[in-house]
Amino acid sequence: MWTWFYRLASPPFVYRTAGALMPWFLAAAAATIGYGTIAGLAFAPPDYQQGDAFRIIYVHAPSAWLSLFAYTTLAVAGAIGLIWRIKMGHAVAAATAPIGASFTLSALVTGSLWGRPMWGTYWAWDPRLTSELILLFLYVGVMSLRSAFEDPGRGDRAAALLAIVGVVNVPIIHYSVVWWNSLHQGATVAKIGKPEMPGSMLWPLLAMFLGFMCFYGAVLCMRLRGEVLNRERQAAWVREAMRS
Amino acid sequence: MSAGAAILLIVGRELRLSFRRPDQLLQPLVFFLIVTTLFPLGLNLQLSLLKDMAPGVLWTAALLSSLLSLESLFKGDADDGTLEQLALSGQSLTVIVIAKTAAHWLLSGAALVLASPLVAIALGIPSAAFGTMLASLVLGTMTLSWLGSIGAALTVGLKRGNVLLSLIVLPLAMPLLIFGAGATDRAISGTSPAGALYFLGSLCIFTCTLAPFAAAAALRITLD
Amino acid sequence: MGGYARFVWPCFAFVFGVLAWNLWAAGRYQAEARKRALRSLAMMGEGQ
Amino acid sequence: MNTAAEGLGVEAVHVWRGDRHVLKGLSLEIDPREALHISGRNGSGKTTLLKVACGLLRPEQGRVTWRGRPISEVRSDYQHALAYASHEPALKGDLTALENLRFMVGLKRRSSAAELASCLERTGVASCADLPVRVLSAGQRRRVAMARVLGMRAPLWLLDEPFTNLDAGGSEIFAALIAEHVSGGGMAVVVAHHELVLPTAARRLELPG
Repeated sequence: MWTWFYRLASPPFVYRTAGALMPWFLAAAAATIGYGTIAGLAFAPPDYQQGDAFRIIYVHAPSAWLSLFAYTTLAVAGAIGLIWRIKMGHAVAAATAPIGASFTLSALVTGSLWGRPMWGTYWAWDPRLTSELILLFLYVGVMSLRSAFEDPGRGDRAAALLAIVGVVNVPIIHYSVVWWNSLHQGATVAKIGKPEMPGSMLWPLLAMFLGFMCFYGAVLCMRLRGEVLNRERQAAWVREAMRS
Repeated sequence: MSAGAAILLIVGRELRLSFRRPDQLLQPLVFFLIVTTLFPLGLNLQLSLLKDMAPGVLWTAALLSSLLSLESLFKGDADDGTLEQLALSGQSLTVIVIAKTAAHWLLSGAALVLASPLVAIALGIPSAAFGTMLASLVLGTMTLSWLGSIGAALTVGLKRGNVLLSLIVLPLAMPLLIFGAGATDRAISGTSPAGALYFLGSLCIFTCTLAPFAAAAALRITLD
Repeated sequence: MGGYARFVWPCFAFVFGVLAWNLWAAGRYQAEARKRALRSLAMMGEGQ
Repeated sequence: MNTAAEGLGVEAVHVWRGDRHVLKGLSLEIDPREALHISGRNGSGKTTLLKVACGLLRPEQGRVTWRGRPISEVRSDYQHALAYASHEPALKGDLTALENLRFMVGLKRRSSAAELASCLERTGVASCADLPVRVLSAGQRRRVAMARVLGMRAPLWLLDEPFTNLDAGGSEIFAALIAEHVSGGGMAVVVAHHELVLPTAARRLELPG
């Protein structure tokens, strides 16, 4: 039963699989994001309240979702690397961090751009955006800790521990920011919630979510191959892999 | 030697060590006072307006000065090799982390709490709110010491570790600032600060039960 | 496209910029790793 | 695989430091009444080996056993049974020599001030008992560190370059102490560059690299 788990841990297997999956992920991402963007911009009816500004949701919501998903992957992969001492866990964690950070940034920018028409300012300390900002700090913390050590193995383990501590704190941070926000502005702030959506609005959004996940998969595979090579430079299988 | 006796022995050593170098005890306190005087100068508000800002100012200063002293939590022992001896002393690393963090709180956190009324008066916080403020600071500084012990353990081996330490610990300490300043703010405005204090208390218990294990694991990573 | 196009296009542009950056950075990272691996293989080759 | 039933066993240990393969499947065994002198060029992994042996550093492959059982299972007993003297003397500059001893030995076993003072005497630094360690010379600090090893009454000694900064008299005292410890049923692993003048027959291990 454990064979598939140990196969996952063997670098050459991970290297080859990542290489094989990447094109499929990329193709799927291109198709779904393509459809989602066109349908979301052109075919979906404007929102009765916000007019066309709501279309930003097609890029904001998937980015925000990915920023959190990537951080969870970062923590889980780090935990696997730390607890079972599987190097590939650290490779996945190291590959995921920059991707997640970039999507956190895109969620922040699109969120504040979306805020402009609604609140009149780019930054009104909306609880979700503030939590997203703190998530960005957590990403930067994990990435800089990983690179602060000369010995990559130790950097991986330290970053994994910080990611685990971080992921435990993410819900606490979110709740306390929401509590703090309701303290000052009350709950009347127009939420960037997902308004109830007719089908023509909803399908593009689902497509964009799927597309972003596939895109994340593709970029993760590419970075993972780099991380595996960096960690396995001395291994013999690298010689054959390089020849191909 | 039982864990409890070992903790007392280590705390005793830390106190003895610190009293041999009192200047290192005072530095975070003076930093705390300086930072709180920065805000009124920067904002040049009349005392009444300052009162609304006071909890945030006081708490931010407390957070920063606690961070300042966190770096020396393990660094001194790591540099002269005694940390290795502690790790091999037959006591589990968790016990050692608990003892050192408790000693650190006594030396820095508690001193901060004692100095805070002075700062509160300077910032115009009414004495009626002192009780809540002190309670929130006690819970807050304790939680920060435990949280910071993880950051200190992770960055003990690094040369320019203290900037990274703040970068790692501050995002995790934001809920503390929110509820700490929130409690004091409510106490000043007369509404009951119970909600915020309860949450701060639960944060404190949550951190001080889990942080020692995380910090011990972090030490094991950076020690070898 | 209603009056808010001013905000929708910049958002999409920024996000597609982030997507492009991710692809480019991942590609470069992988290429660099391959170069480093080849160099250390060559070094190991002489070493034996 | 006959693990050292009575003493310390290091079995096929591999350690990488970044890209460097520092320990390549190294094995050694120590039984009571034995001394092992480890030597080798700088960077050959002597200190790494000691750190692996005392459990500070977990090897990527291989294991360390104490009395036949892996040290991860008997961590506390093993730590009580060993005294590790690292490259630095590992003393607190602001504490006096006696305070340093009372603190470090006190963590492992109950000991009286008189007993600790006698340990300082045996390594020739009785006069510095009440001086803060920072005012002592490197040689004196080395002697205080050795007094701590004595005070711990541990069967297994792991000493990393104990003879550095020592004068001739000091080296003699240390060699005698090690010999007395080993003949009394103890075990000693000593990392040292120069020739180790040990009365008892000491096995020699040259680390490649």
